[in-house]
This record gives sequence, structure tokens and C-alpha cells, in this order.
Amino acid sequence: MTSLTLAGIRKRFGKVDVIRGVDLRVADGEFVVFVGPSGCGKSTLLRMIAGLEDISEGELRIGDRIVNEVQPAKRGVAMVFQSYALYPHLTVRDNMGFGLKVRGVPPHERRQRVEAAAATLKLDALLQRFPRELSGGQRQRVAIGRAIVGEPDVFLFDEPLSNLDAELRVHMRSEIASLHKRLGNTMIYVTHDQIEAMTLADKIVVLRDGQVEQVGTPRQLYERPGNLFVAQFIGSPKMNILPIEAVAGKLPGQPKTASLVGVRPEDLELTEPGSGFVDARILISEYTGASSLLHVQLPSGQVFLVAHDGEAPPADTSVGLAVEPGRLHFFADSGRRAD
Amino acid sequence: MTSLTLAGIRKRFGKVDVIRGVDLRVADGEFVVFVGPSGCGKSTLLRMIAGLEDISEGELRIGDRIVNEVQPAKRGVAMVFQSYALYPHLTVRDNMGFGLKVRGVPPHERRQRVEAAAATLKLDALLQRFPRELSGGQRQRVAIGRAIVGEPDVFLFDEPLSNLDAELRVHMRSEIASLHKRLGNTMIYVTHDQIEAMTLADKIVVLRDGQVEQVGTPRQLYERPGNLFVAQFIGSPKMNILPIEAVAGKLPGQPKTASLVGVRPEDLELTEPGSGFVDARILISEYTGASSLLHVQLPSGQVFLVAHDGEAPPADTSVGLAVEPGRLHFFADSGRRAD
Amino acid sequence: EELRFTVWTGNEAHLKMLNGFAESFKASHPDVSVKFETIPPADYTQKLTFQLAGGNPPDAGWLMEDAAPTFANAGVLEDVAPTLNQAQGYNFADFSKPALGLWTASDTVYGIPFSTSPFVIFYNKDLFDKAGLEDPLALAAKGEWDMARFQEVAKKLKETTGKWGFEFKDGQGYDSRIMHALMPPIRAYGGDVWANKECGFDKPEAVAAVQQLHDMVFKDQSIVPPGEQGDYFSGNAAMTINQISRASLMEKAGFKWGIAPLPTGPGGESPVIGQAGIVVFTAGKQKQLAADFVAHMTNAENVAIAAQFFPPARTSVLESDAFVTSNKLIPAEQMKIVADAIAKGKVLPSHDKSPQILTAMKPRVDALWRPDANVEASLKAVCEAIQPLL
Amino acid sequence: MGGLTQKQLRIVNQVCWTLALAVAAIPFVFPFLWMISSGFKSASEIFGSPSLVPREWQWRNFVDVFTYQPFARQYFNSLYIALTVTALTLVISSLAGYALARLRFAGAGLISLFLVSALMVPEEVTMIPNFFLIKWAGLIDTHWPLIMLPVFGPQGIMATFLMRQYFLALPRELEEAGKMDGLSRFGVWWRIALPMSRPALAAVAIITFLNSWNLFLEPLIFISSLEKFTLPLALSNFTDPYGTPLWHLQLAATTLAVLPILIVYLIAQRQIIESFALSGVKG
Amino acid sequence: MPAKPTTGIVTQDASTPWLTLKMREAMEAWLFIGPTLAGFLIFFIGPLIAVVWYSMTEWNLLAQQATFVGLDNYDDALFRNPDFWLVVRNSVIFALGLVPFNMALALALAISLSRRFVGVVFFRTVFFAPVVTSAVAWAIVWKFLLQGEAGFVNQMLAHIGINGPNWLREPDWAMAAVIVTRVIKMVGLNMILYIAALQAIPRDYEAAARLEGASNWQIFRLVIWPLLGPTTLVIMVITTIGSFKVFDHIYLMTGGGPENGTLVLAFYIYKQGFEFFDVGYASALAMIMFVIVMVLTLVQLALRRRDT
Ligand SMILES: Nc1ncnc2c1ncn2[C@@H]1O[C@H](COP(=O)(O)OP(=O)(O)OP(=O)(O)O)[C@@H](O)[C@H]1O
Ligand SMILES: Nc1ncnc2c1ncn2[C@@H]1O[C@H](COP(=O)(O)OP(=O)(O)OP(=O)(O)O)[C@@H](O)[C@H]1O
Ligand SMILES: [Mg+2]
Ligand SMILES: [Mg+2]
Repeated sequence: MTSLTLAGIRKRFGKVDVIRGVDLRVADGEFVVFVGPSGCGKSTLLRMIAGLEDISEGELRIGDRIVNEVQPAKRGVAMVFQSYALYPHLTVRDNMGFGLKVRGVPPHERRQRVEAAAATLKLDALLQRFPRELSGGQRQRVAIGRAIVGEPDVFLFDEPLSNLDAELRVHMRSEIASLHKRLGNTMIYVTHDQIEAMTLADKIVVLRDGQVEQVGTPRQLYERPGNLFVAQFIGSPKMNILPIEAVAGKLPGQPKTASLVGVRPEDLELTEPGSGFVDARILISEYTGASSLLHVQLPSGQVFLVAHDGEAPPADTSVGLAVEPGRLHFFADSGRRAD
Repeated sequence: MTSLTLAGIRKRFGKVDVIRGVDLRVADGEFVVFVGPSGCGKSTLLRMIAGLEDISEGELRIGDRIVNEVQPAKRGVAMVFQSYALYPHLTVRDNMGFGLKVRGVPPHERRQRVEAAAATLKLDALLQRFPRELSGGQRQRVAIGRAIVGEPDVFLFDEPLSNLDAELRVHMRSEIASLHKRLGNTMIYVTHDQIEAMTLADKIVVLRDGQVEQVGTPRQLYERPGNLFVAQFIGSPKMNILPIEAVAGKLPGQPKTASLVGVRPEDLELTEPGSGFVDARILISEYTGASSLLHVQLPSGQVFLVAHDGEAPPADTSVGLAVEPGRLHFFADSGRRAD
Repeated sequence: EELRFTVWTGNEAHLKMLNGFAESFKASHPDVSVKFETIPPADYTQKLTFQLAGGNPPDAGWLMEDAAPTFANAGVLEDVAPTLNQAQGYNFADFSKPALGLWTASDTVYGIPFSTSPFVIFYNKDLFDKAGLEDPLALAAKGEWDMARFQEVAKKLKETTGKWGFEFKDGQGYDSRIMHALMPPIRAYGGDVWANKECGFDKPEAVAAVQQLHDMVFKDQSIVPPGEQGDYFSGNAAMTINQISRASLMEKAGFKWGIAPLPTGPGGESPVIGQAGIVVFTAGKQKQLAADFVAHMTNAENVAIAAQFFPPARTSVLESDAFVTSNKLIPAEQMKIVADAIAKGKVLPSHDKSPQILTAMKPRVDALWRPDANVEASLKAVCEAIQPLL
Repeated sequence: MGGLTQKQLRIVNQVCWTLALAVAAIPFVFPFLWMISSGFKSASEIFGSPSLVPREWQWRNFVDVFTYQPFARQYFNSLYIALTVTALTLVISSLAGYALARLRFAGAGLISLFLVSALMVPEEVTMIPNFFLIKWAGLIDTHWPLIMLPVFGPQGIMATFLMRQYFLALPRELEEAGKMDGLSRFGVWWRIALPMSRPALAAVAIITFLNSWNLFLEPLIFISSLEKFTLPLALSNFTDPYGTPLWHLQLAATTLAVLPILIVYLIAQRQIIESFALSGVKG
Repeated sequence: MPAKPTTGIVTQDASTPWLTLKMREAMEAWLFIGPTLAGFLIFFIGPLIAVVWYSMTEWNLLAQQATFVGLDNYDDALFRNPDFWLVVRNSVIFALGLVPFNMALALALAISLSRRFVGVVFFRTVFFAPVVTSAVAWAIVWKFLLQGEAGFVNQMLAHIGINGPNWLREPDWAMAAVIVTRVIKMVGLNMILYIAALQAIPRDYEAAARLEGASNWQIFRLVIWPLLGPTTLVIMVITTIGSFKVFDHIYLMTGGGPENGTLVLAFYIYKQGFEFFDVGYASALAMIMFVIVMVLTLVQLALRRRDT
């Protein structure tokens, strides 16, 4: 009974519309990720679900209950903040036990539950420390631990990994994934890192300017982005886009309405000049160990990125670019996908 | 005459030894990158070269000159700071011309040189703006422009890209590379991002705890890391390491002294269970679009990362891991490479 | 050459007169100019001390009665007797003996009294008329103006007009002007605050006097009580006690007024005088010149001129008709009262530890001015506090 | 849910708070209103009527204020002294604060410690020897002590620490960039550190100005000539020739003394409060 | 652009400069700190030493002669002068009344005014305005407002049926009145400091606590208040020192009376030194005051350190 339903949700700050009508259903136990560029309203939406911002218009249900006017603490949600928001003056134990304490849970039960959560997150040895004595990853885990202790129905995460370095991010990402597997709760996760979104989500919600651009599984978004925005937002390095006129000859599977064609750097292959769908000249070839990233210039002057496995040709070589027909994405003038 | 020589350079802050004897020669026109984990002394070393920290011991030469006690401005170096350090109260033009003005270069020459530099960096249209009116990448370029107008012999960069988002980083990286190509100056570049190091450097210096671990070209470091530390530091996701006993049977090319074996995630291939050099069970499979990152567990309980192109098997599948013999790295107990 | 002369007044008319003296001094000393420096009255003595201690001494200056003994004892005042004795036609003997008390010690003369101003009753004729009462001047003429009558009148005034019957000097009777508030009644009752190193506050005469005041404040509620601003000069109290120099304030008062002698009491008539003198400072650079100027300022002619503002201590001037008519604001008959009071009056008590004594007294006197205070016990406490200092 | 939504509840709550604040504000505002209104009353009305609206507007009080004593001159004294003190304090304290924050030299810690100890000592303690010092220098009854004592006294040291605190929080890199560009140490301070410390400078300027503007004890002790008075002394000096306060003039003058500061404050209040917040006035 | 620049930064002066970078930096530091240090020695350290010396003399400012009397002045102050202990007591009462009241009010106002709402700027201005007003003006006005009967305060109280005391004429009430008017004058400064501190607290703490079910009071008590600790300490120290230094306010409002009820240390020192001109005694008192303030400050700092 911990599904979530957003119906026509809107949020105005003063005169500014920040969330402009969002409809969404999150099933019980689902891991939903909100992505979108900075300022698109991800945090705001999450905070509305938590009850930290009130809802200007629309209806929010958690389970069957309309919770628009329910106090945050009574919604059965827990939130992990980007800044972790660990109380600096409390030990890890007290940080995790804080919610139980204010709710009047008796000390011995509190102790038990905190320790259980700490065990789950391998925080046992750190219970007496203060947040300032912890590393980034440890803090992150304490923040999650604090959320777990309250046994919420729904977990909300607001960019929980953005303060960590790359290495740790990979690690914590997998920890969150396994946590979800273990607890099975509904989780809503905000990030603007699309790798995080791809790897974690059952379902991704792409937001832009307070509106939902596309909802789908990571694979759907990667393979069939609904529009230009989603196409360029998902995937890294981002999708190369080209006006369809710049290509000599008709492309396979090209729909009538299409005016732009997109192709991902990892889908491009180098061929002999003239044999691909377009020719190019290599500008820079960046060796990164496993593969090289080539910056190539098309005759139209545009620069494409090509992810190339193995030995790369030197700069200034002329090459052709080939691609499997199924890997081309076509878009109409309006930006919508055209098939 | 703009080579750089560091001989027995040490730095103490109070009682703490931060740089513990660094010897290094940087040839004229070379692009050298310092990498290393946070706190290893990269910035300190760079700042000693710039003259912003004094040198506790050792000798620093720029060209033929010993510059230990020469003031920063008189060393013929220019520095691009991580935070760009643009003067917020000056326009782009004045920011770039500041150093010339301080040095008493006459206005018309100042103008010329600023405009020449601005043209090189495509900043012409922004000269009247204030730093706060610029985007991150533009600020970055102004910071570089400011360094260029002084026509220094040596450029120093301290993590110049770390404040930019991933997309822009890729772009600015290639701009810096082409700048080096064009100017041909000696450049020293600090980063803790090893992709940056790999793609930019003629020569990488890996630092750890105030000491040089290895110096070499990107390819040398990637393909023949000198020790365990360098092996794990260069390459992303990082190299998997396994005690040699955990592998059933002898590995091809295994030296006598070796006690550990390392293999990069991108060098691993999935095979039928039993057919690789070791078996494993898939824990998590992270779909990232182009490829999947698999977390697999070995019988010894250790977790390996595997970069897998194309469709990944689901979690819990048992698989074998195969690798080309030349792609194995062996290390002695001491951590040194064993061949 | 320039002489620096400190005064407390910033009043233009006063300064004009003083500058007149400086002008006429040029007749005998053509190169000398005198600069009068005003130090505000509130901190006059203190600032003067700073100037002396601070190495910036004026040559001569005005000195209040309460500071005279302190300064004389500290040896910062120059003996001007030789100069005066040599001055032509000065006639030092003309000064009334009682008025010189504070300023001389055997043959030494530390200063010359320049303002010898008796305390008188100022009354608001309009309020008396409104209350249907005879005014104090008339009562005094009939010989009925005594302390008992004073209390009665004040009470009636309060009851009928709603305004206060009496206000202490400048409304400061509970703070900076304790002595001005207490002295007149105590003297009228025949007592004294201290004499011959002995405290007089706890003597029966003083106790009776203060008891009467206390009754008036708290029983009759006819005297402006502590913590209240009554202000005679703006018409909110019918009587006050002050010096005649204050008559200048009455010009703008907007009501009819008069002055009368202090009420008599069991001790008979006992006018009280406030005094200030002019002195030469030892630390000054031009002592002789300064002394000459003091002699010039206090010669008979100039004292007569000064009499319009500052009642004189020279008997010749006091007895002249000129003095009685010198003050435009006050009718001659009332000026007679003033002259009379100067001749008979006693100067306010003084002491070389006045600041300490006043400070020591202050808290005990504060305790006195509570509705439920025991007057006798309070005054005993006052005596205990000040006796060691006397 | 008692009929009211969260939002409505919050609004009701806010209205109640605002009302409570308005009540709390009365003792803060009323003295000003009373002072201004009394400045327009006649002497007798000040005592007579408690009404805030004068029966008769005595504009001439504001003229008399200037004829009674050299009030314009005294006003100017206060102004120029306060400005001088502020300017000097800004320069001296920011120089020292910069050295303490940025420069490495032996003895820095000890000096900081010494300076901090001065913050704990009330001015009264050192006033007497300072009096003799000033006397020795022959500066009694001049404005010098009113300038030097605040600049070098606890107030100046407080300013030094404020500046130090702020400099510490500034990014070093800008200054280092200046150094690389060839600025001398002084140049770095003047052309980079100072322009970036505007909020702290503003906070220091405001505190210093107010302190000097309101200085009472020092002028009381050092100044005796009327035309050298500063405002606080002048205000308590509106007495008749015999020392009785002339309340109507005193209050009119007080109004004149307070209003400009209040108006400047009102105009600049956002910046003022922000500069305090930014500079983290924390000592 | 040529690959190798020819002009620009000087590279030719091959000789090593005679000043090492370290020495140069130290020299610059002393130059920068010089004026402050000189002023500090002249106007603070010197005088402080002088005070110690004066305090062991008997010295009347007018008479200009000092005689050495050893610790007599201290002996007199501490053991023979009954007024001294009264004055210390008054100072302590003043501080004990003023500091908590001031801080509590400042905090309450800061909390109310740290959020944005219509009128917040107005209220901040109002509560800060007395801070920028001169103490003289403030004292003059309040003296009027606090008159026994005609005073505005009591007239207002009379309206609601309360017979107000004669504020400035009864020792206990006078102390209360002096404290309250001082608090009203100065509370704005602490309020601003608290507002700055509150705004520096990340909003997430409050949000997190609210999500976990904490009431407003719990949020304040368990989260906000501990986070304000350092600010509270600074404010406490500053306010305490300030309360011991109060001079003009009392000088003008009560002159130390009634019945010495508001005679505080700073004022007493002033009286001894600049009214009685007893320099030696005043200096001894000043030293005692120095010690008291120093001890109080150190105690506050120590208590705080133990807390964290
Ligand atoms: N309290 C507020 N008042 C006014 N505008 C606000 C407020 N909070 C957020 N906004 C605005 O709402 C928009 C969405 O903000 P939000 O924080 O939800 O973005 P976001 O998607 O979380 O961005 P980021 O990735 O940078 O965290 C922004 O334009 C922001 O300026
Ligand atoms: N001024 C200083 N005083 C004392 N220690 C310092 C100082 N500056 C740096 N350190 C110490 O020197 C070590 C190296 O610092 P440095 O800034 O050079 O590291 P880094 O390699 O640049 O790290 P990062 O990647 O985080 O920038 C760190 O342990 C740091 O704490
Ligand atoms: Mg956000
Ligand atoms: Mg660094």
C-alpha cells in the first residue's frame, strides 16, 4: 500500500511556476529516479512529496491516502538529503536515533533499532563518532541509516551522491541498489547524473522546466528517447545531432517528417573515407586507456564525438563514419521523435 | 631555455613533511601532468614552482636559473587556478590586462596583447563583461587568457577543469590540448582526474604522499604500471586485483616473484563458467547504455568489476572470466611490478 | 598677550558685559586681551580641574563656592592680596566680611566674590490669585511669612489649582541640588548642616525642618515629588526657590510673578547665599597680569556694572540706589529684599571634601525621600556617612 | 485536519506572530516618536501634556538649537571626528588584520593573543594613564584623543579581528593570482583583498562610526571648549546659564542628532544587515 | 602566434635576491601590523603598566603629588570600603539581569525575523534602530518616559489599572529600569548576530528534523540551539564585557542613585578618578575590575570548552 500518485501537481513560488502540472504513478516497491538539468524542479517535486513544501495545486496520494495536508512526519516518508543534514553536535548513534527520540520511542527499543540499522549499513564501529569525524561515504551511510531507522514506507533521496568523489560514487551506487533489493521499499531518487539514473532506476522520470518530458525504463530512454532533449540528456558522451540535409543521400529507415538525425558516439564506427554515411577528419584523439575519444570534424564544420575501442588513427586522418541503421534516431523539427 | 628541474625538493608545514624529496626534469615544451590522490601534495608542488610556497629544501631551476628565492612574478611562470581566481570587480578585459598594467606595459600595447589573446580564445565578444556574467567554461577561458597575455615561459594549471560539469570538461580538455599544440610552451597540469591526465599529458607524474611513484607517458602507465598503486590509480573503473593463490592453476607469463595479479575491467570477458581463468557470479549489472558494468563475486568472496559491451546476463548468473595473457599485470608482495 | 579666563556662562549678555571689562582693562594694559572661555556649568569644576591637571591651565577663572576650599587647600589658587593692596582706589575693606569668609584665610586672599546671590522665593502670582491667597510678598510685609504659613499656602495651592505648590531649586532638589533644597528650611529652624567639623543633620532643628518638607512632599503632596518634573518656570508649580539671576527666565514666562524673602522659622530670619568668586591659578603663566585683571574686574565701578546680573559683595554698591534699580525685571521694592538678604545672609556650607561629602550623603538622602521614610533615622544615617569626611 | 489547510494555518500563525512583534516593537519605536514630538513642543508643554501631537508646533526650537551654542560646529566636529576615526580604523585594522590572516611570521600567534586580551579590558581601566599621556603630549582639549583612543583602543582591535576573520574566509587564490601578476604585498592588499572585503569593511565602518559618534566618556574628560564639543556632550549641554536643562532644546537637538543617522540607516539597512551577516561579525 | 615568446616576463636577473622570500614576508608582516602594534603598546600596554603603578600610590589629581602606599588602596577597596562591595554587587546584578534578558530577547527576535515574510525588513529596522541612537539621547528620553506620575509609561499602566512604581527613584525599580532600557537599546546588535548565525544554519537540518516528527520546540531545543552554541558564546562574552563597561547610560539616567542602587563599577571608577580626582584609588579599582572581567571571560570560555 505504498504506491504514490501525483495528479496535476503544480507549485508556484510567488508568481513563478516551478512545477507545471506533473502526473505520475509510482508503484509499490518501485525505484523511480527523477533526472533533469539543474533548476528543473526535481528537488521541489521531491520536497512536495515529503511535505516540506506545500502543494499549490493537484493531488498527492501515498497509498490510498490524500496527503496534501498531512504533516511531513505523518506521511510515512524518509528523506536523505544531498547535504546529508547530519546534526553536527550529535554522535552517529544520536543522529540515527533522533527521529525515534522525538517520537517518544523508549530508549531500549531505540537502541535496538539504531543498532539493527547500523549493522545493516556496517556502521557499528562508528556509532560513537561525530559526523565531522567521518569520511564522505560514511556520512552518506549514516544519512541513509537515519532514514532506515524510522521504517518509512517511502524513501526519498535528493542527490545523495553528489558530494562524493567518483570512486566512492560507484561504490555507494551499488550499495543503494542492494539496499533497495533488500528492503523492497518504494524509493524516489533525484539526481542530475544520468549514469546514476541509468544504473539505479526501475523507471526514470526526465523533467525539464517543471514538466515531465518522458517516463520509462533506462533502456527505453536510451534506445528510444522520445525527443531531442531526452536523447541528448541520456547517454554520455552525449548524442551527436546532425541536420538531415548534411548527410549525402538518404539514410536507411529515414521517416518523412524527420529533419534531424542523432547518433551516439559509441554507435559510430570508423571506416574508409567515403564508405560511411558521412566523412570526417580527426581533430583530436584522446587516449583514455581502454578506448579513445575522437573529436572529428564533418565537412559541415560540425564536431562529432566518436568513442573508439582500440588503437586510434592520429589526428588529421580523414575517415568515414559508419553506423548500424537501427542505431540512428530521427527527430522532427519540433524535437519529437519521428518514426 | 624553459626546461624545469626539481632536485631534492622538500616541503615541511611545521612538523609535517608534505613533499618528501622530489626529483624531476621537465623538458622545454613538454606537457606534464601531476596526478595523485587528494592530499598527496600536487598543489603544493605546483605552488612551490610558482613561488607561492617557499621551498624548504632542494633546488628549483627554471631554465638555468635557480629560482628558490625569486618572487613569483619574476619567475616567468603563469598559473591558472582551480577557482579561476578572476577579479570579480574587473571586466574580462581588465582581468586579462591586469598583470600587464601592474608591470607597467603601456596601454596601447596592453590593448593589443589582450585582444590578441582574446581572439585566440574566442573571447572577443566578452571583453566588457564581468566574471559573474560568464558561464563556467567562459570563465575558464578568461583564466587561461589571463595567463597567456603575460607570455610566460611556463604555464601552471591547478585542476582547472574540476569546477566544470562533465560535458564542458570534455570540451575544455580538447581546447587546452590544442592550446598547447599552438603555443608550444612548457605546461604543468595538476589534476586528480586520471582521464584528464591520460588524454592531455606528454608525461604523467604519479604522486603519492609527497613522493613520485612513477613518471611516464600515459600509455606506459596504463599498460605497464610500475606498482600496485599506479595500477589501481590509472584506469577507470580501477584495476581488479587478486591474490595469485585464488586463481586455480598457473597463469600464463606468471613470474616467480609475483604474489598478486591485476586485470582491468575492460580487459575481462565473460565466458562459460569454468572456461575462464576464474569463475564468478554476477551480483549486480548496471546498465549504462553503451555498456554495462557488472559487479561479479569470485569464489573467494572478492568483488570484481567487469566492463561488458552489449547485452549483459541477469544478476545471479554464474560466468567465467577470461582475459588475454598479455593483459595480466603481476605484482610482488612489496607492490612493485613483477615481470 | 592674552589672558585666558574661564567662566561657566555662555549667555550673550553676560559675555558682553565681561568683554566690556576686558575692553576697559586695555586702558591700563594696552597690549593685553582677555579671552573668556565658557565651560558649561554642569561639569564646570571637573573640567576646570582637568585643565589644571592636564597642563592647560587658564590664567584666571570663575570658581563656585563648593569648590573654593578644595582648590585653596590643594594650593592651586594664587594669593591676590598683594596685588589688591597695591591697586589704586580698590578699597578691599568695602567687601562685606561675611561674604569674604570662603575666600580668605588670615591675610591670604584666594579670590574675590563676584556673585553673591541670595536665595529668594519666586512665586506665580496668577496661581495665588486663582487660589484666592495672599502672595508671599504681601505676607512678608505683614510679617506672617513663616514656615508654617509656607506649608499651608502650598497645600491650598495644590488643592485649589491642581498645580504643585512648590518646586525645589530647578527641580533638582533630590539630585544635584540637595543642599539648596535642605539648607533654607534647616537654617530657618535654627539648625545647620555641619559646623566645626560636626554634622548638624541629626540635630532636632534640622530634623524638624526636614520633617516638614517630607510632610509637604508626601502628606500634603504640595511639593513636586522625586521622579516628577514640575517646573515652576513653565507654570506648573506656584513657588520655587532660586537666585535672582533666574529672573531673566521669567521674561518669557507668560504669567505674573514676584519674588519674596525665604520664609522665616523658629530660628528667625536666615537668608542663604550662593556664591562664586574669581580667582587666579598658580599654574597660570601670567599670574601677575591675571591678578591685575581680577583687581580691575572687581573694582567698585565694575562691580556696580556687574550688579545687574551678579549681586555684589561690596557694601557701597549694595547700599546704592543704582543697585536697587539695576535689574530691569525686578521692581525696586523687591530688589531691596535682595540687598537685605546679602547683607544678612550666610553662604552655603562648603568644605574641601565637598564632592566626597555630597557623594556620601546622596544615597542616604535618597532613602529619606521615600513616602514611608523615618526622617530622623535617615538623617542620622546621613550624619554617620559624612562625619568621617568632616 | 481541523478545517484549515496547512497553508491557512501558517498564515494565521504568521499574522499572530506579526501582531506580537508589533507589540514588542512599541518600546523600540515610541521613544523616537516621543523625542521628535517633544522637539516641537514648548518647554511647558513637555511637562504639561502627554499627547504626542504638539498643541503648537514650535519650529523655532530648531533654530534656537543653533543659536544657543555652536551646535552646527559641534555637529561638524562629531561628523568629521567619526569619519576620520572610521577611515583610519579601516586602513590600520585591515592592514593588521591582513597580516594576521595571511602572512606567516614568527610571533604572529603571540601578537594575536596579546591583542585579544585587550578586548577584555574596559576603557575605564586605562583611561587615567591615557589622560596623563594625552596631557604629556599637550593634546588636552583637542580632538586628537577622540581620534587616537578609539582607533588604537579595543574598538580598533575588535575591527582588526573582524577583518582578520573575513580575510581568512576569502579565497586565497585571488590574491595569489595578483602576486603572480606582479603585485607587491601592499598591492595585493589594496587592489585585491580590500575590494573583495567590502561587506566586512562596511560592517567595521558602521560599528566604528557609531561608536565614535556616540562616544561620551572621552570627550567628557578631554574636551572643555564649547566649540570643540562633540554631539553627545553638546546634547547634555542645552541648559540655561545656570545648568538647568532646557528640555525643549535638548530634545530638538537630540532629534537633529539622531535623525540623519536613522535615515542613513533606513536607506542602507539591507546592506548593513547583510554586511553584518556576511562578515560574520563574531569576534 | 610565435611558438616562443620573446618579450614579457623578465627572466634575466640571474642573481639570487638578497632577501629570501621568507624574510621578505616577515618584514612585510611587521610593516603591516606596525601601526596597530605601536598604538597598542602606547595606548594599552603602557597605560596598563601605569595603572598598576598608580594603584599603589596615593595621588590627588589636583595636588599633583603621588606617594607610594603599596597595597593600601586595594586593602581599602576590598576590606574597608563598604561601598565597594555594594558597587560590585550592583555590577553583578546589572550583568546578571542584562545578559540573559538581552540574549533571550535577541534570540527570540532573531528567530522571528530570520525567515522572510511581509514586514520583516521593517521589524529588523525597528529593533535595530536604538543601536544606532546615541546613548545620551536614549537616556534623556527614557528619563522622561519613566517619571513617577507624569511619565508616559506609568500613564499607560494607569490606563490598564496598574499603579506603576516611581521607576527611577526606588533602588530596585531603578536597577530594573536601567537594565530594561539598556536591553532595548542594545538588543538589536545581538539580534543581528543571531540572525546571521541562524541564516548560516542549513535549512536541511530543520527539514530533516521536521520529517522525523520533531515539533517546533524540539527543533529549536535539539537542533537549532546546539548549533548556535559558538555564536551564543561570543554574544555572551561580548555582552558581559559590555555590561561591565556601561557608563554613560547610568551616568545620564540615574547618576548611580537612588541610594546608590545603580552605582556600578565603571561609574564608581569614574567618580573616584574624575570627580574626586583620587587617581591612585581609582586605578586600584580599575585593576580589580580588569581582573573581574578577565576571570568572568575565562570562566565563560572554559565552561563552553568543557561543553563541546
Ligand atoms: N523557495 C523558493 N523560492 C523561489 N524559487 C524557488 C524556491 N526554491 C526553488 N526555487 C526555484 O525553483 C526552481 C526549481 O528548483 P529546484 O531546487 O527544484 O531545482 P533542481 O531541479 O533540484 O535543481 P538542482 O539540480 O540544481 O538541485 C529553480 O528555478 C529555483 O530557483
Ligand atoms: N598551509 C598549509 N599548512 C599545513 N598543511 C598544509 C598546508 N597546505 C597544504 N597542507 C597539507 O599538505 C598536504 C598536501 O596538500 P595539497 O593541497 O598539496 O594536496 P593536493 O594533492 O593538491 O590535494 P587535492 O587533490 O585535494 O587538491 C595535505 O595533507 C594538506 O593538508
Ligand atoms: Mg536540487
Ligand atoms: Mg590541490
